[in-house]
Amino acid sequence: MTSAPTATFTITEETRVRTGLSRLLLSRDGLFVAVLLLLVLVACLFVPRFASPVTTGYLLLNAMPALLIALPMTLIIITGEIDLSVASIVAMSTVTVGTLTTAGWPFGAAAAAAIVVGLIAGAVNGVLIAFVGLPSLAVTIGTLALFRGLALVVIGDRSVSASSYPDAAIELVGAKLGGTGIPVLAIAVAAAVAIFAIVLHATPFGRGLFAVGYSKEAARFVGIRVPRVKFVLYVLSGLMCGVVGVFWALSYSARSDSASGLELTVIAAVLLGGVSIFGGRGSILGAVTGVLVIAVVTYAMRLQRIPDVTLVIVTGALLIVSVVGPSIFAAVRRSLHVRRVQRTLPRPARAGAENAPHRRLT
Amino acid sequence: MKGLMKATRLRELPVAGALVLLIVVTTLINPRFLTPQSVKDLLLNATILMILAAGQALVLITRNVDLSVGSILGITGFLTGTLFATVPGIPIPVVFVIAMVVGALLGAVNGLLVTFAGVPALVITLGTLYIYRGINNAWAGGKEYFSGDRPVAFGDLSVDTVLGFPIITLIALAVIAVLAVSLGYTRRGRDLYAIGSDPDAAKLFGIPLARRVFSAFVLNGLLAGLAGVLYASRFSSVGATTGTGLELDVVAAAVVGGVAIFGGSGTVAGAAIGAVLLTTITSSLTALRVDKFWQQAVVGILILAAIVIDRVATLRAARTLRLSEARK
Amino acid sequence: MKPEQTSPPPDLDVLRLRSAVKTFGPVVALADGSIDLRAGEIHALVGENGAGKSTLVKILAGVHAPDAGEFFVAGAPVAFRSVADSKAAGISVIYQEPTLFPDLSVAENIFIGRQPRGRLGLIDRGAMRAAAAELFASLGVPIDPDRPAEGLSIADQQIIEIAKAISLDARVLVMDEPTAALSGAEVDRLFVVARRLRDQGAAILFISHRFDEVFDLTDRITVMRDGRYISTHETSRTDVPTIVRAMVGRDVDTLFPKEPARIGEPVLTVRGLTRAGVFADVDLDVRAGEIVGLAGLVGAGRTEVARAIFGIDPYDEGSVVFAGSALPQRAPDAAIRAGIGFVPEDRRKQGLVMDLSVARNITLTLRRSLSRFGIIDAAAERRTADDWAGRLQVKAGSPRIAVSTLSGGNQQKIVLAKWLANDPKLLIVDEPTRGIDVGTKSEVHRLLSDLAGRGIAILMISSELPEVLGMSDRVLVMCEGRISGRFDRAEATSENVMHAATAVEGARA
Amino acid sequence: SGAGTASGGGDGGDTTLSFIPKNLNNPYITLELSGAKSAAEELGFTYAEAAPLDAGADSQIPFIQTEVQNGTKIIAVSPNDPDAVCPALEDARTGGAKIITFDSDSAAECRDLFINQVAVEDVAKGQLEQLYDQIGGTGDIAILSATAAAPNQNAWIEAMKAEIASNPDYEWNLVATVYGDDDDTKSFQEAQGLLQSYPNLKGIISPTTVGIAATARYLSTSEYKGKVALVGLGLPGQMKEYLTDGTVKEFALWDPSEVGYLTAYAGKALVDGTITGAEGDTFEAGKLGTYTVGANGLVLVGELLKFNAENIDQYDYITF
Ligand SMILES: Nc1ncnc2c1ncn2[C@@H]1O[C@H](COP(=O)(O)OP(=O)(O)OP(=O)(O)O)[C@@H](O)[C@H]1O
Ligand SMILES: Nc1ncnc2c1ncn2[C@@H]1O[C@H](COP(=O)(O)OP(=O)(O)OP(=O)(O)O)[C@@H](O)[C@H]1O
Ligand SMILES: [Mg+2]
Ligand SMILES: [Mg+2]
Repeated sequence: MTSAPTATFTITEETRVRTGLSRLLLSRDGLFVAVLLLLVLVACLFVPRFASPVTTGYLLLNAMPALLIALPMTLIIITGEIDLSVASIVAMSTVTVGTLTTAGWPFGAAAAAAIVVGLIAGAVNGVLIAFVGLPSLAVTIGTLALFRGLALVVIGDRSVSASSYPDAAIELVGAKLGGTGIPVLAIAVAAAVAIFAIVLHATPFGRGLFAVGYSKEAARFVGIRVPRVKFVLYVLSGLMCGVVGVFWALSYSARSDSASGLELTVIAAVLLGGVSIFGGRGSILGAVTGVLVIAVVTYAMRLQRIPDVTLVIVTGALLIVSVVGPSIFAAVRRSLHVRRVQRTLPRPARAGAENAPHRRLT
Repeated sequence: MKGLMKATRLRELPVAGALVLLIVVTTLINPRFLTPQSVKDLLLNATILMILAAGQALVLITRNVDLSVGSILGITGFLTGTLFATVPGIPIPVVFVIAMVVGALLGAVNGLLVTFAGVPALVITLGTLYIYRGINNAWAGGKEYFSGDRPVAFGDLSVDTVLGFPIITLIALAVIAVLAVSLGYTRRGRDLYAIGSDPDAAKLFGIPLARRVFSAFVLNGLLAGLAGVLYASRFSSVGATTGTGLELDVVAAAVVGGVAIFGGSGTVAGAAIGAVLLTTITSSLTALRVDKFWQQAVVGILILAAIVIDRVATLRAARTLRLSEARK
Repeated sequence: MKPEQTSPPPDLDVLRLRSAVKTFGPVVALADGSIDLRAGEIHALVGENGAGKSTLVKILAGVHAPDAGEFFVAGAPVAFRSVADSKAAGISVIYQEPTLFPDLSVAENIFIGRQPRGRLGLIDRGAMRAAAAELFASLGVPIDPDRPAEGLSIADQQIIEIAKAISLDARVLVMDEPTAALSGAEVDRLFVVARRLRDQGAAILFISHRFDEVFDLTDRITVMRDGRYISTHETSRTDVPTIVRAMVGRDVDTLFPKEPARIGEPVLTVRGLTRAGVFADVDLDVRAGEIVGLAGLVGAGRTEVARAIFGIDPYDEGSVVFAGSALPQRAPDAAIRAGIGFVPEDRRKQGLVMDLSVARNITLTLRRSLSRFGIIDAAAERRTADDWAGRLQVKAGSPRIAVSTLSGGNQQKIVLAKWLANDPKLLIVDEPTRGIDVGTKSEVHRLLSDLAGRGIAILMISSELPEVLGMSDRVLVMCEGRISGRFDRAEATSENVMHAATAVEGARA
Repeated sequence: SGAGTASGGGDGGDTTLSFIPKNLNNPYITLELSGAKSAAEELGFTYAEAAPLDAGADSQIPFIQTEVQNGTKIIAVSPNDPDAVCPALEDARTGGAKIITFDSDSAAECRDLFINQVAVEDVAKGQLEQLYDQIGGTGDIAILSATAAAPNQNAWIEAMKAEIASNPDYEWNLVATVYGDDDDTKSFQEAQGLLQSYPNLKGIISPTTVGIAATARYLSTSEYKGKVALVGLGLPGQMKEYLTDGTVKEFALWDPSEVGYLTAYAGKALVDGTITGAEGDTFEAGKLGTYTVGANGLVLVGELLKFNAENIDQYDYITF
C-alpha cells in the first residue's frame, strides 16, 4: 500500500498512553474510590464510635438493598434507559413473601414466589420497553404506580412483621463474620458485584451494552439484538428487586409502602458513581462506590446526630458536584491547553496595514 | 395528506378522547359526578398539576427534565404562608409576584447548571430536588401555616367561581393559553422544539441553545412558583413537606398528554389535558367506589395505556406516510 | 510553486481567513488554514480526508473559535463567538452532515429562527408553507413542505439544507460536500442554483471530492493538506493531476484497480425478495471472488434491499440463501455469524458507534470470537484493533480516541476494518467511497479488489457510475424498487446502465 | 460499644434522652417534642431528637441503630410500623437501653413502656359522642384516617367499630374508611371523594390532625359547609378558624406536649430503676403529678379534651 502522510498531529506527552494500574488510579473511578477511602478515614478519625464493628454491620446491611439494585440499574443506565419502578417491585416482592408466609406457605416457597414475582414485573417492563419500543422513563413511571398499587391490593392496610419468618432465615440476615461486624450476607453481595462487574466489563454481552448506550442503531448493525438485550436487563433488574424484597421482608416488615423512594436513592448513587445518564459510560466499580459513599456519609452524619435535612442537602450537592465538577475541570483544562498551544505555535505574521482595508462590501 | 400530517401532530387527541370517555362513563354510573360542586372540585384538583405539567412540557420539549418542581412548589408555598403571616396586610398580587420570582430564581439555578455546566438535566434536577427540599425543611422545620393565617380573599380565589370556573383555574387556563400560543407561534417557542429535536443541529444552526434552555427552566420555575401560591390558596396547610413526590406525577401528566420524553414534540395543552386526565381518574375511581386499594394500580395502568396508544398512533402515522410516499 | 497560482488583490475579498489554528486536545485539526473568497466567485476547497476542510468551515461558521489566526469579513476583522454572529455577518453554511430537526416540518426546518410573522408578531404558518413550496419549486424538487423531516432520505435532507441556505440570501455560502449524497440530476440542479447565486454576487465556497464537479463548477480551487493551506489555482488554468499532486503531495496511482479474480460458487442467492412499497421481486446472486455492482438512482431501493438481506429490515416475500443455507429474517447477528459484513451508507449513525474508541469499534463484531470462556481477552482485542488500524493506515491519535474525532475518510476505514477483522465471506458495501478523497478512495478500491481476489464475494452499492463500471464483474441496475438491468463487465457501459436506471417510466428524475 | 468513645462528646451514655418520633417537621410532633425537651431540661438530661423526614415504615430503623451504637440508655420512639422497628429495638435492649414508645405503640414485647395520650376506648367513644350530639344516631358516616397501617389510628377505628356495634344508640351506617396518608393534599381529595360518592353522608370522623384540617378546609370551601358534620382529633390553633366560620362544631384532642413531657419523666424513672414497667409501678412526672403503670406497660397521660367555640380560646396555645 502507499505510504500516506499522516494527517494527525500529536503533542506527544499528552497522547502517551497510560497503561494498567496508573490508568485506573488516575481514572474517575480511581479518584472516586480514593474519595470513599478518605471519607471512611475522616469518619473514623473524627466521628466518635464510627470505627467499630457495629458500624460495618449496620452500614453494610442498610446499604445492601441499594447496592444490589444499583448493579442492574448501572447496566440499564449504560444502555441509555432507566428503571424507576425498582422500589415498587421490591414492595411487591416483600408483600408476596409476607402474605404467602402468613397464608401458611413454607418460607422457602414464599421467597421463591417473591423472586418470581420480581422477575415477572421486570419482564413486564422489558416487554413494553424492548419489544413495544416505549420510552423507559415513561413506562417505568407507569409501572412505578402500577406495581406499588398491586402491592397495596395484595396486602391492603396490613403489615407482616419479620417475626413471622423462620428464625434460621432471620439469623442468617443478622449473622456476622466473627468479630469484624461484616454481615455474612456481604459475601453474597460481593459475589453479585463481581459477577456484574465481569458481565459488564469483560464479556461480549457487556461490550454490547456500551455500544447500545451510545447508538442503538449502530449497535443493530453489528448484530446486537438490542431489544433482547434490553429485555434481559429489565428481567435482571426485576430479579434483583425480587431478591431485595425477600431481604427487606426479613430485615424490616412487609408493607405496601416498603422501600418507597428507594428508586431515587439508587439512581442518585449510580449517577454519583459516574454512570452517564445518557448511556454509554459507567462502571460497576463507580456505581458501587457511589452507593457506599452515600451510605458512609449518611451513617457518619447520623452518628453525629446531624439532622436529616442536612443529609438531604449534602446528597443533592454531592450529586451536582460530581457531574458539574468534571465538566468545569474539563473546561479549565481545555482553556489551559488552548493557551499553551497558542504559545507554542508560531504566531502568524500580523496582518499588516495593507491587509486591513477600510472599505466595506455591501 | 394535510389531514394525515395534522393527525400525526395532534398527539393530544387520544388523551382528550380518553378524558371525555372517562367522564361520560363515570357520569352514567354515578350522575353526581357532574354536579356543579363536583365539577368545581375536578377543576380545582387539576389546576395545580395543570400548571406544573405545562411548565414541565416546556422543559421536556427541549429534551430536558425538571424533577425539582415539587420542591420548588414546597418552598414557594411555604413562602406564601410566611409572607401572609409575617407581613400583615401584604397585597395579594405582591405575594404572587414574590413567589413567582423566587420560583424563577430556583428554576434559574437549574437552568444555569444544566446549560452552562453542560450536565444532564435529570442529574442536576435530581440534585436540586434534594437540595431545595432540604432548604424547605431547614427553613420550615415543624412550622406550618394554616389557611386561617391567610386573608379570606386569598383563600376565596380557590372558592369563588366565575361561570362555574374557580378563579385559580381561570388563572391557570390563562397562563396555559399564553404558553400554548408562545410555544406554537413564536420564533423562540419554535426554537425549543428545534433544540429538543436535535440539540447538536440546533447548535450548528446557531440557535442560542443555552439561552433558550435556560429560559425554559426559568419559566418552569416561575410556573412552579405560581403553583406554590395557588397551592397555599387551595389547601389548608403549607410546611416542610408540601409538594413532596409531585415530580413524577407532573412528568407522568405531561407524558400522558403526549409530550415526548425525548423532546421535540408535544404541546402544553396536551400536558394540561394529561394533568386533568390523571386527576380525574382518581376522582372517578372514587366516584365509582372502586376499592381504594386498586386506585393506584389503575392509575399506573392508565399511564401505560396512554403511552402505548400514543406509540401505536405514531407508528400508524409513520406507516401511512411510508405507503403514501411509495405510491407517489 | 506553480505558475498558474494567483494571489488576488486583497480588496476584492469578501471573506479572508489567515493562518487559522484549531486543536482538539492533542489533535491539531488545522495548523494553517487560510482562504480568500471573492464576491461573485465559486471557490473550491479540496484536500484529502482529514485535511481540515470541515474544521475550516466550522471556523467560518462560528462553530469553533480558532486558537490562533486572523479572520476578516468584508475587510473588517471579526471574532465570531457563535453561529449567530457568523449568520449576522452574512455567512450561510451547509455542513457536511445534514443538520435537520426530525420533529419539525420541512418548511419549518427551512425557516427556523426567522419564520414569517403575521398579526401580533405570531408566526404565519401559511406564509411559511407557501415560501417553502416556492423554494422547492425553484429547485424543481417535489418535497411536501408539511411533512416532518423525520424519515427523509439523505439526498432529500441535503436538498433541504440547500434550500435553507439559499433562502438566507447570504453573501457567503459555504457548502461542505453538498453533492456527496446527490444523484446526477440533483447535482445539476444544484449547480444551476449555485451559478445563479454567484451571478447575483454571492461568494460560494464549495467542498467536494469529485473532480468533475469541481472543474465543472468552480472558478478557483484552494488545496489543503495536513491541516495546512497549500495553494490556490485558477480552475481554467489547471488540471486534475496538478490538483491531485498538490493534495496528496505525490502522484496517485490509477483509480479503480480491479484485478481479475477467480470466480467461484454462488455465496449469496436472493430470490423474489419483496417489501411492499419499497422493493419487489429482487433476484440476485453474488459468487465467491466476484464484485457485483448495484447501480441506480438515489431512492431506487438499493439500500433497502441490502438492509433486508442483512436482516435489519423485514421483507414480505422471497428468500435469502447464504452459503447454502437460508438466512433468517431480521437477524443481523445470524447474518454476521454466517459471514456477512455490511458497510452501511450512513456511517455516523449506522456504521460506527461514534463515541466509542477506534479500537472498540473495530472489535465490536469480534466480541465473541475474541473471548475465551465468555470473557473477552483484552490483549488479543488490543492486538486485533492495532493490527487492522495499521493495515488500513487509519490516521488517529491513538486507538483509544473516539471515532467521532476522525475525519470522514478515516471513519470509513474503521467501518471496513471492523468487518474485515471478522473474516467475512460476503461484504455488502453501500456507497463505500462516499465523501472519501481520491487517495483513500483508490485504497478502498484496491482493498475491495484484494478481498475479491481472496475469494470474498462483494455486493457494492454505488451511485458513482465510474466506480460501478470500474470495479464490478457484473452490474445490476435498480429502478423503482425492481431490478431493471443486468450486465456483464463487458457490456456494462454508462449508457446501458443509465438507461436501465431510468427505464421504468415515472422514475424520479 | 466499640472504639472511639474517648473522643466522644457528651452524647450517649446514661443521661441522654433520645426521641425518635414518626418524622420531623410536623406541627403535632413538634408540640410533643417541645414537652419532652422541657422535661429533659427539668431533669438535667441531655435531650436529643432524630427522625426521618418522611413517615415511612422502615425509615426509622437507621435512627434506632445509631442510638444503639451511641450507647443511648433511654430511647423513646413512635413507631411508624409496630413490627418493623422490633429487631432494631431488640438490639437496643440487648445493649442495655430502655425503650419507651409514645404516641403509637410497637409490639408489646419490644418495649418497656407505652405512653399513650388517652385510653384507646376513650378516644373512640369521645369522638362518637361528639358526632352523636351533632347528627343523632342515624345516617351514613365515614372515617378519614392517616395511613392505612398507622397503628394508633387503626386501634381507634377498631374501637369505634366495636362501640357502634355494641351501643344501641348508634344506628349509623359506616359507609367507608379512607386514608389521606397524613398528607394535606391527599386528605383533601379523599374528603372530596367521600362527599361525591356518598351523597347522603351526614358525618365524617377524622382521627388525625392532618386529616381533620384538610377535611375542614374542603368543607368550608364547598356547598357542604354546615351540612355535613365533622369531628375528630385536631389541633386547636389550626382548627379555630373552622369553629369560627361554622364548618366544625366540636372536635377533640389532648395536649401533645404532655405526652412528650410524661415520656421524658417515665424514661428517667426507668433508667434510675424507680420502675421496671411492671403493672402497678408508680412514678413522679413533674408538673403532671404521679402516674401508675397499667397492664402491658401502658401509661395514660390524661383525658380527651373537647374543643368548641366556647372554650377554644383557652386552648389555642396548643399550636405554635
Ligand atoms: N426522500 C424520499 N422520498 C420518498 N421516498 C423515498 C425517499 N427516500 C427513499 N424513499 C423510498 O425508499 C426507497 C429506497 O430508498 P433508498 O434511499 O434506500 O434507495 P437507494 O437506492 O439505496 O438510494 P441511495 O443512493 O440514497 O442509497 C425508494 O424506493 C423510495 O420509495
Ligand atoms: N471535534 C474534534 N475533536 C478531535 N479531533 C477532530 C475534531 N474534529 C475534527 N478533528 C480532526 O481534525 C482533522 C481534520 O478534520 P476535518 O473534518 O476538518 O477533515 P476534512 O478535511 O473535512 O475531511 P473529510 O474530507 O473526510 O470530511 C481530522 O484529523 C479529525 O480527526
Ligand atoms: Mg469534512
Ligand atoms: Mg442507499
